[in-house]
Amino acid sequence: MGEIKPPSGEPGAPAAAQREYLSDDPRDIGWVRQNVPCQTACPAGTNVPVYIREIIERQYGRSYETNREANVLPGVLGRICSRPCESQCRHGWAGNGEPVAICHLKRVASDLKDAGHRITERLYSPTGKRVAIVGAGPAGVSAAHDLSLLGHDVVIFEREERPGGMLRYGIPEFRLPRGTLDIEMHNALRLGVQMRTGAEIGNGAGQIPMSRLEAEFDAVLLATGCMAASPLPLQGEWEKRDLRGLEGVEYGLDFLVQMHRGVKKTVGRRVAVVGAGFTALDCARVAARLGAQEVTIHIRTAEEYIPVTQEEIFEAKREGVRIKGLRTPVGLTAEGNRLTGIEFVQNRLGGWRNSGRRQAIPIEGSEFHEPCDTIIIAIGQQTVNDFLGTKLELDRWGNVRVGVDGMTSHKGLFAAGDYVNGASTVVQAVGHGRLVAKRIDAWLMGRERRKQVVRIVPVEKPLRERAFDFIPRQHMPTAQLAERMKDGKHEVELGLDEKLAFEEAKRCYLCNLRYEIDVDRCIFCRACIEVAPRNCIKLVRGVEINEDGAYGKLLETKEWNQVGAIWIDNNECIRCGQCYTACPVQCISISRCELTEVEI
Amino acid sequence: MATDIQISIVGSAGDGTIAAGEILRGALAGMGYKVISFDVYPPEIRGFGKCIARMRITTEQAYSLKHKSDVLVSLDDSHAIPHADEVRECGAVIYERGSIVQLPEGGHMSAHIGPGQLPYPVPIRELSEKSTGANRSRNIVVLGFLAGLLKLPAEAFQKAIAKKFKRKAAAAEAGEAAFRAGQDFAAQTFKLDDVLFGPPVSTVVAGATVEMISGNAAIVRGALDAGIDTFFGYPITPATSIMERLATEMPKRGGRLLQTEDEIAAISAVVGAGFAGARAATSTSGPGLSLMAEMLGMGVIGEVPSVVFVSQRGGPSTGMPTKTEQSDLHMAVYGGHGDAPRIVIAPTNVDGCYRCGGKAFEMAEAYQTPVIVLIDLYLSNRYETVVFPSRPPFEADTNRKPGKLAAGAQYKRFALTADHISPRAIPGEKGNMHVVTGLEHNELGRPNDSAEMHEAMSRKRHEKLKAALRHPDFTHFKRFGDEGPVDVGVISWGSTFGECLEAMIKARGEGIRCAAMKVVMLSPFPTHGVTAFMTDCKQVLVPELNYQGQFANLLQANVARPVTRLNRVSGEPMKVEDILDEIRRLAGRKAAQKAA
Amino acid sequence: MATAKNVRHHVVIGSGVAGSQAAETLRECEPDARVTILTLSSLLFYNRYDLPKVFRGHRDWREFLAYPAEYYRERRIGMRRCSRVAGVDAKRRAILLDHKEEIRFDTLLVASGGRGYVPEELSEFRPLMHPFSSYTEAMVAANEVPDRGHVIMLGGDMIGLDLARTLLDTRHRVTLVAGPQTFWPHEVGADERPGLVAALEKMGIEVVEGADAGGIASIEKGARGLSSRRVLFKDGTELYGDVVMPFFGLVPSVEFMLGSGVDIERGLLVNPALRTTNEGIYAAGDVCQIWSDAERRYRFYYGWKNVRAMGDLAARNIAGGADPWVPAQDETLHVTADGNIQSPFWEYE
Amino acid sequence: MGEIKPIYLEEKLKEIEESGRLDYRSKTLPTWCPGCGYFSIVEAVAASLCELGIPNENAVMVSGIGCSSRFPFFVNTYGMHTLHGRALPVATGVKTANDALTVVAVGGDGDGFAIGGGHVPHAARRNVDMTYLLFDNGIYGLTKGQTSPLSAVGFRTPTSPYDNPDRPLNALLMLLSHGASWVGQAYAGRPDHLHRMITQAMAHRGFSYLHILSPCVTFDKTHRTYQNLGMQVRDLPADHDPTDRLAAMREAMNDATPALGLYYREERPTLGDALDGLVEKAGGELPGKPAAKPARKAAKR
Repeated sequence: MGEIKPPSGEPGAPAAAQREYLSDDPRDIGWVRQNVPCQTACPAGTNVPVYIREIIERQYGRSYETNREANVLPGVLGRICSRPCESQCRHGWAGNGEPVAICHLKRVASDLKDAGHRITERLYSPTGKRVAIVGAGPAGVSAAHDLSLLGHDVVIFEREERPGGMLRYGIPEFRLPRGTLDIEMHNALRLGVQMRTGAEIGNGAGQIPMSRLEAEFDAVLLATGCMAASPLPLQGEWEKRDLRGLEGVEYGLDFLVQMHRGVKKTVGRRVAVVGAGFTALDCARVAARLGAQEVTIHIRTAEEYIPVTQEEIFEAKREGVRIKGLRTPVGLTAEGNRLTGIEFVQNRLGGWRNSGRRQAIPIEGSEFHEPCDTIIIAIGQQTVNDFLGTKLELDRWGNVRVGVDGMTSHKGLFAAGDYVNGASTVVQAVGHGRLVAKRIDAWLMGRERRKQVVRIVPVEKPLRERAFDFIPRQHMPTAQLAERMKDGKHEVELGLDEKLAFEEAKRCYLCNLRYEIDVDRCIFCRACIEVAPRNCIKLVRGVEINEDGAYGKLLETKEWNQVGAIWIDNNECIRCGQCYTACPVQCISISRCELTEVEI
Repeated sequence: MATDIQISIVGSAGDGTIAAGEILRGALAGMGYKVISFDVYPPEIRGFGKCIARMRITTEQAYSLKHKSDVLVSLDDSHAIPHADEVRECGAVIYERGSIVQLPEGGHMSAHIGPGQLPYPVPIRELSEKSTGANRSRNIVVLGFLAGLLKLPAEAFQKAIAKKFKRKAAAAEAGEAAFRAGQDFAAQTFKLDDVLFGPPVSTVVAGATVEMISGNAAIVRGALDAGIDTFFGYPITPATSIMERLATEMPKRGGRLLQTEDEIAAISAVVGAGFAGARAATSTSGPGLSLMAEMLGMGVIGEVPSVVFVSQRGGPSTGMPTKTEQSDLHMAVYGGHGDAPRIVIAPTNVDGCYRCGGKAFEMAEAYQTPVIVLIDLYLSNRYETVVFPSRPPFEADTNRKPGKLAAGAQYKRFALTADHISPRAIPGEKGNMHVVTGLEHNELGRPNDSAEMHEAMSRKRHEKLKAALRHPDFTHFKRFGDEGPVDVGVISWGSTFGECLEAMIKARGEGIRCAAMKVVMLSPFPTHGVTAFMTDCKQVLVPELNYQGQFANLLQANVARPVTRLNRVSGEPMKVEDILDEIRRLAGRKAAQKAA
Repeated sequence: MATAKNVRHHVVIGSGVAGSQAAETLRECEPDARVTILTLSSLLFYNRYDLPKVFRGHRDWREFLAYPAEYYRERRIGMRRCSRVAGVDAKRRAILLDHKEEIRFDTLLVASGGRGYVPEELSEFRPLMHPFSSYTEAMVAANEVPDRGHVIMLGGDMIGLDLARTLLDTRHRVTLVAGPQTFWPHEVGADERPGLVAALEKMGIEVVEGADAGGIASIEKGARGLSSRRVLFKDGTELYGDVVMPFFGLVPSVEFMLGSGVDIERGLLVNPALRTTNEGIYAAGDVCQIWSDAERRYRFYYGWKNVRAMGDLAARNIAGGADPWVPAQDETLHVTADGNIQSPFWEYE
Repeated sequence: MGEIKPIYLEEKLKEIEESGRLDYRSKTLPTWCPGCGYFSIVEAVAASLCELGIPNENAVMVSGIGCSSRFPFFVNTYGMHTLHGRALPVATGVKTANDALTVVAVGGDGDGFAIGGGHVPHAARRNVDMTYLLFDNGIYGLTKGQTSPLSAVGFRTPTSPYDNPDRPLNALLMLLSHGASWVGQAYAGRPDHLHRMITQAMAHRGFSYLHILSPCVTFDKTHRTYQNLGMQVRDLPADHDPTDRLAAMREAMNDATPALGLYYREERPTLGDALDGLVEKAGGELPGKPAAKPARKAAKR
C-alpha cells in the first residue's frame, strides 16, 4: 500500500486521467471515520457525500448507483430508513444548523433517475458454490445479491407469497409504495438468484427440513428476522391470560401482516397503542386511517427517548395521534369478552439500558384506568427458532449467537439481520446482510477476497460556496390530510422535486473533502484564519493519537515559538473553501477521501 | 426636539471600525446634524489592537465628547467589554450574537450589559457572510442595523457608502448588500431603547456651506483657501492625511506636492520654495519636527516665510504614534538652537484649524518667518461640522513689499526698519538679487558676526513678531463664561479647550462663578490679554495633555502668577469630569479658606 | 463580600415569575452567594399577566417592568438577557450558552416556563397566527388589531380568556373557537362545560364549538377588501377576523435540557422538594412536573401564585431547606351567582 | 497539482520541533495583516539562524520604523527598533562594538531608500559585516499606504492620487555600485528559496544585501500582489557568474521581470578588519576578542 496507483477501473472510479492514492494507514482510515460521520453512522456504509454531490451535478442515475454499492434498496430506504446518519450529520452539530436531509436525498436519486436507468453490477466468475438463504427480507435479499455477484449460486426460501419480509408485510403502504419495493427487489435478485416463495422451513408437513438445506448447499444463511410479536406482560389476573381471544386486542405486527396479506381489519372508536417503535407508530397511523376517533400511543418513558424520527412523530400527530408518556399497562378491563379499557401504572424514569434506551420504573400504588375500545400491542418482536432441526447456541435475549465470522455454533450455518440482532432497523439488516455475505464468501473461498482502503483523489478547487451554508433544510412536501385519509394507501411524503433536491443537496458539507495545509510551504501568515467562518484553523503544537492509530484532539497554542504548524481542524471544518482561496502561497490542498474496497 | 446622541463603535484593527465611523458620521452630517467625533486606533495596521470610532451628534455644534454614550456597537467583544459601562441607562448595546470560538465565562458582551442598558444581539458575522459571501462587511452590517434601529433614512447611508467605496465597484456592491442585511434584521428586531433622533436643524447662512470635516481636512481647506502653492512632506502619523488630501487637491489648483525622502528634505524644500516666493508648507508630527529643528532655524535667520503643520502625538521618540498628547509645545515654541523666535498658533477646534491653516500663510508672509500650526492627534482626527463662509477670510498676498526702494539705492533684504520688517524680494525680480544665509548677516545679507549686527538682527527678528499679536481677523485668545471677577478661571490651549469649555459650563450650572480662556497664539505670547483675565480669577486652572505642564510653564514665564496644573498623559482626551472635579475643588478650597 | 473563588454560584434559567422570585429569595438566604439569571428576553422581568394592558393603551415597555434596574444592582443579581441556553451538562455543572460561552454553577434552577402550544395539525398555519406570550408578541398583536376589531381566539385557555375580558372591555369583538383546551389548565368535566360556555357567552364572547364544525381545515389570509384572516372549518363554514390568536395552553420549554442528564417527560421531573433527578439542579414554575404523593403521579401546577411560591420554595431548598411543595391556590373554576366566571388563575398582583 | 500523499501531522510536527527552528521565534504572534509576505521572512530567518547554528544571544536584529521594522519583536534574539531610516548606522554601531555578534538589519523600502537612503551607500562601501534584509513591498504600510521610492510609476496611493509620477529606484543596481559584497534577491511567495538565500547572506562575511519582494495585501491590491509577483519573478540564468559584477548589474537592469538568486559575491576585508588594521598600524593591541563566529565558519564549510 501507499503507492500511487493507476485507476482501478471499478465502478465509480475516477476518469483515467486522474491520479489516486490508496492508503490503508490507520490515520487515513481514521480520518474518514471521524470526518464523514454520516457514512460511519450508516450500518451499510453508504458513501453519502458522493451520492449527494452527484445530485448537485444532476447525475441522479450515478447517485443511485453509488447508493446501490452499499445498499441494494435505495428507493426503499430513501423512504423508511431510520436515518442514523442524520443525527450524526455535521450540519446538525451545535451551531451549524439542521442536519442535511440525507434520507430524502436518497429517495431523490431513486425518484429522479432516468426512466431507462441502467444498473451496473460488478460480477465475479462463478465459483460453483451453492448458498441457501432463509428469508427474503432486507437482510436476506442484500446477502443474496452480494453473494450472487461474488459468483455463488443462491437460492432464497421465503414463507410468504412475495419477497420483502417486513418491508412488504410490516410497513404500511402510505410509507412505502409497493411499486418501488417490487422494482428494487427484482433488481436485487434478477442476477440469477432463485426465489422460492411459499416455501417454509421446518419439520411439519409441506415444510422443507433444515437438514435438506444443509445437505444440498455449501452454506446456509438464516435471515428470518423477528416475526413474532412479543406478548404484553401484565400483572395479577391478567398475567397468565391469553389475550388473543379477547375482542379488541390486536398484536401490532400481526395486525399489520394480516392487513398486508389482504385481511380486512377494523378498529374501535378509541384505540390505544402500546409501544414506542416504528411499528407502534405505524399501527396508530393505520388505526387513524381505519376511522378511529381517538388514537393514543402509550409509552413507558417519554417522547425524548423513543427511537423514532421527529418527522414521523410530527406527521402522526398531525393525523390526530396523541402520545402519552410515563405509563405501563398492568392490566385490562373487559365486559365479558369485550375490551373496555386499560389499567396503567405511573412510571418514573430510571437509568439507561445498554441498548441506549431509557428505563422506566413503575411507581407503586399509582395505578389508573383509561377506557378504550381497541388495544394494539406493539412492544417488540421476537425471533422464532422452532423450525431449526439443530440446537443452536442462543444469547441471553434469545437470539442466535454468531461468531465474528458470522457463523453460528453450527458449521456452515450463518445468520444475519434481525434474526441475529433482535428487532432493529431495515438499514441495519441491509448492512448486516452485506457483512455476513462477505464472511460467507471468505469462508467458502478460504480467504478474504476484498479489503477496505482509503482512496484519495486530488480535487482541483473547493466544490462549495459559503452561501450554501445558509440554505435552510428543505421540508418534505406531504399529502393533504384529507388525501391521506381517503384510502389508507396514499403516500404521505411526496418526495423532493428537482428544485428542492438541488437546494437540499447544496447544503451538504461534502465532508469527504480533506483540506490540508502543506506545513513545509506554509508561511504562517494566518490569512486562512482571517477568513475562516468558524474556529476551524488552529495554531498547533501537537496532536493526540487515539488507540486505533487515528488522530485525536489538536493541541493548540497561542505562543508563537510553540506553533509547529497551522492546521485545519477537520472536526470544525465545514468545507467552505474560504481558506483555500485566501492562501497566498497555495499551500492548502483539497483531496477527496473515501472508503472503498480493493481486491487482495 | 434637540438631538444629542453619542455613538461608539469599538472593534479590533481590521474590523473596519474606523471606516464604519466615517460612513456613519458622513451620513449623519449629510442629513444636517452637527457631529463631533474622534477615533482611537492602534499603531499596527492589523493585528489585534483596539479601534474606537466615537461620535456625538447634536443639533448645535458641540466641542467635546460626552462622558456616556447612548449607543455602543461592539465589533470585537474583547475590546468593547471594558467600554460597556460607558453606555448610559436605557442606552443600547449592539453586539455579535454568536461566537465561533469557545468563550470563557464573561467572554461575551451579553455578560457585561447592566440591567439598565438594552441588549441588541445581532448575528453580524452571519449576516455579512450571507449577504456578501465573506465576513469582511461586518462593519457595514452594523451600520445597516443602526440605521434600521434608529430609523435613519437609508439614502444618506447609501450615499456615504458609495462615497467610501468609489472606484471599487465590487466593494460598493457588497457594502450595499451588507447594509440592507443589517437594516432588514433591524426591521425584525423589536426596538426598545429611547435613543431618538430629533429633526436636524439647518443653520446654514446664505452662501455659506456646511461640512463635516476633520481637523486635518480643515487645515488643508484653510491652506487651499489661502492659496498654497507648494507642499513637501513625508508621511507620519497623525499628520499624513494632511498631505494625502493636499495631494489630491493641490494639483487641481496648479499646486505642486512632493513626497520627499525625509522630513529634513521636506523642510529644506519648504524653505527653498518660500525663498522663491511660493506659499509653501509641510506637515509632520513630533519626530519630524525634531528633525526639522535645524532647518527651521535657517528659516528664522533667513527670514523665509514657511509654514509647518504639526500634529502632536505621544512622545518622546517614536512614543505612542496613535495616541494624542500636547507635549510638543516646548519644541514648537523653543525648539532648536540659538535664539530662534517663530510664530506658533494652536487652534482649539476644527473651525479653528481652518482659520489657522489659512492665516498661517498670511502671517508667514507678513512677518517673514516660519509659522508653526500646532494641533494634536485628537484634533487632527476629530470631526466637527463646520460652516464655511462664502468667501475665504484670507488675504491672497500679504506685505511682500517688493520694490519699495528708491531707484538707484542698493536693495537691502534685511534692512532695519521702524516696524522691523524688511522689504522682501523674490528671485526673478530684477535688481533685487540677494543671498539668504544661515550665517548671521548684515542688512544686505552678507555674513557679519560683529557684536552690533548680531544684537541688531536678533532684536529685529524678535521685535517684528510683536505685530503678529495684532494680526487682523484673528482670534489670538478668547474669554468665555462669567464676566468680571470669578472664583475659578480655566485657561487652556489646543484640543483640550473643548473639554475645558464644557466643564466650565457645567460648573456654572452648579453655581460656581467660573470663566474659561483659550489661548490660540502661543508665540509670541499675548501677555496683556492673558494677564487681564488672570487678574479676574481667584484661582487659575490649567488643564493640558502633557506631564510637564508645558503651557503652564509658558504662561508662568510670561505672567507671574501661581496656577493650578491639571496634567494627563493617558494618550486620550481629557475627561470633562476630571476638569469639573478640579474646578469644584478649587472653588471649595476658596470657600474653606474664607470660612477659616 | 466574599471572594469570587469560594462563593457559591446560583444560576437561574428564566426571568419569569418563578425565576425572579427565586433570585430574590436566594439573595435573602445567601447574602454572599453569586446569583445570576439567564433569560432569553431582552427585557427585565415583567409580569406576563399584565400584557393585556397593551389593549388599554399601555405600550411602553417601561410600564411593564416589575422592578427598575436598581433592584438588580442593589441585590447584586446578575441579569443576563438575550442569553439562549444551548445545553446543560449536569455532571460538570456547566451551562453552555448558544454563543458558546460556558457558565459554571453550583446550583441551577430551571424556571424557563412554558410556551404556547399549537396543535400539530394547525402548525403549518403558525405564520398566520398572533401568539400573545411575550411583550413583543403582545405589541405586534396590539398593533395588528384595529379599533373595535375582531379577534378570533382558538382554544381559549385561561390566559386567553383573561385577555378576552380586556378585549371585550376595550370594545373589541371576540369569537372563541372552543375545543379540548378551552379553560386550560382547569380540568372541566363534560357536565360542567355547558354552564361554563354559557357564562362565556354571557360575558360577550361568541363561542363556536370547533368539533361541531368538524375542526379547522385551514387558516388563510383574507381576500382583498375583507378582514385579514379567514378560518375555514371542515364542514365548510368560515369565520373572518382581524387576527387569529392561539390559546391552547402551555408546553414546558425544556429543549435545552435534553441530553443534560436530567429526567424529562413533558416537563422536568422533580420531587416534592422541587429537586430534579440531579443533585443541585432544581426546577420551578410551568416547566416542572412535580411528584404528587397524594395523586401518585407527576403533575403540573399553574397559576401566578403557585409559580411564585414554587420559585420561593426552590430557592429556599437550594439554600439548604428540604420543604415539600404545597399548592398555593385552589384549581377550581367557578361560575358566580350572577353568572360570571371566576378562576383562581386570574388572581395576581 | 502537488503531491497527493497525505501529510501526517505528528510526523511533521516532530520534524519541525527537532529542527530547533521554533526556538528562534518569539512568544508573541506577529501583528502583521493576515496574508502578509513578511510572515514568510520571519520563518526563513528563524530557519536560517537555526541552520547556521547561531546561538540566539549572538544575533542582533536592528530595524527602523515601518511595518517590517516590527520584525525584531517576532524573533527570539537581541534586537533594536530604532528611528525611522536609522537602522543601518545603529547596526554599524552594534557590529563595531562587538564583532562576534551576527547583526541583521531589517527594514522596509521607505525606511531604507527614502529617509534612510543616505546611510545605505556607506554601510555598503565600508563592508560592515552584517546582513541587510530589505522588505520591499513598494509601499508605506504603517502609515496606511503611501508611495515609497520603490513604488511603480503610475501607482495610485493617497499621496499620489493622480498616479505616481516618479520612477522607482533600482535598489540592486545601487547596492552593486555602492560596493556591497553580497547582493541577492528573493521573493516572499517562494519561502524555500527565500530561506536558502537568507542562510547564504548570513553566512557571508561582509555586507550582504538581500532584497525581498513582498506584497502588501492590505494597501496594494493592484500592483505588487501575490498574483502579479508570482508571474513576474524568474530565476537568475543558470550560467550567471556571481563574481562578475557587470553581469550582475546587467541582470539587475531588468526590473520588469525581477530575477531571484545571488547576483554578486566578493570576499574583501570588512569594516572590522579595517579598524583592526588601523589598530595594528598604530601599534596598539587588539583587545581579547571572543572567537569570531565559530558556528558560522562551520556552516560555511
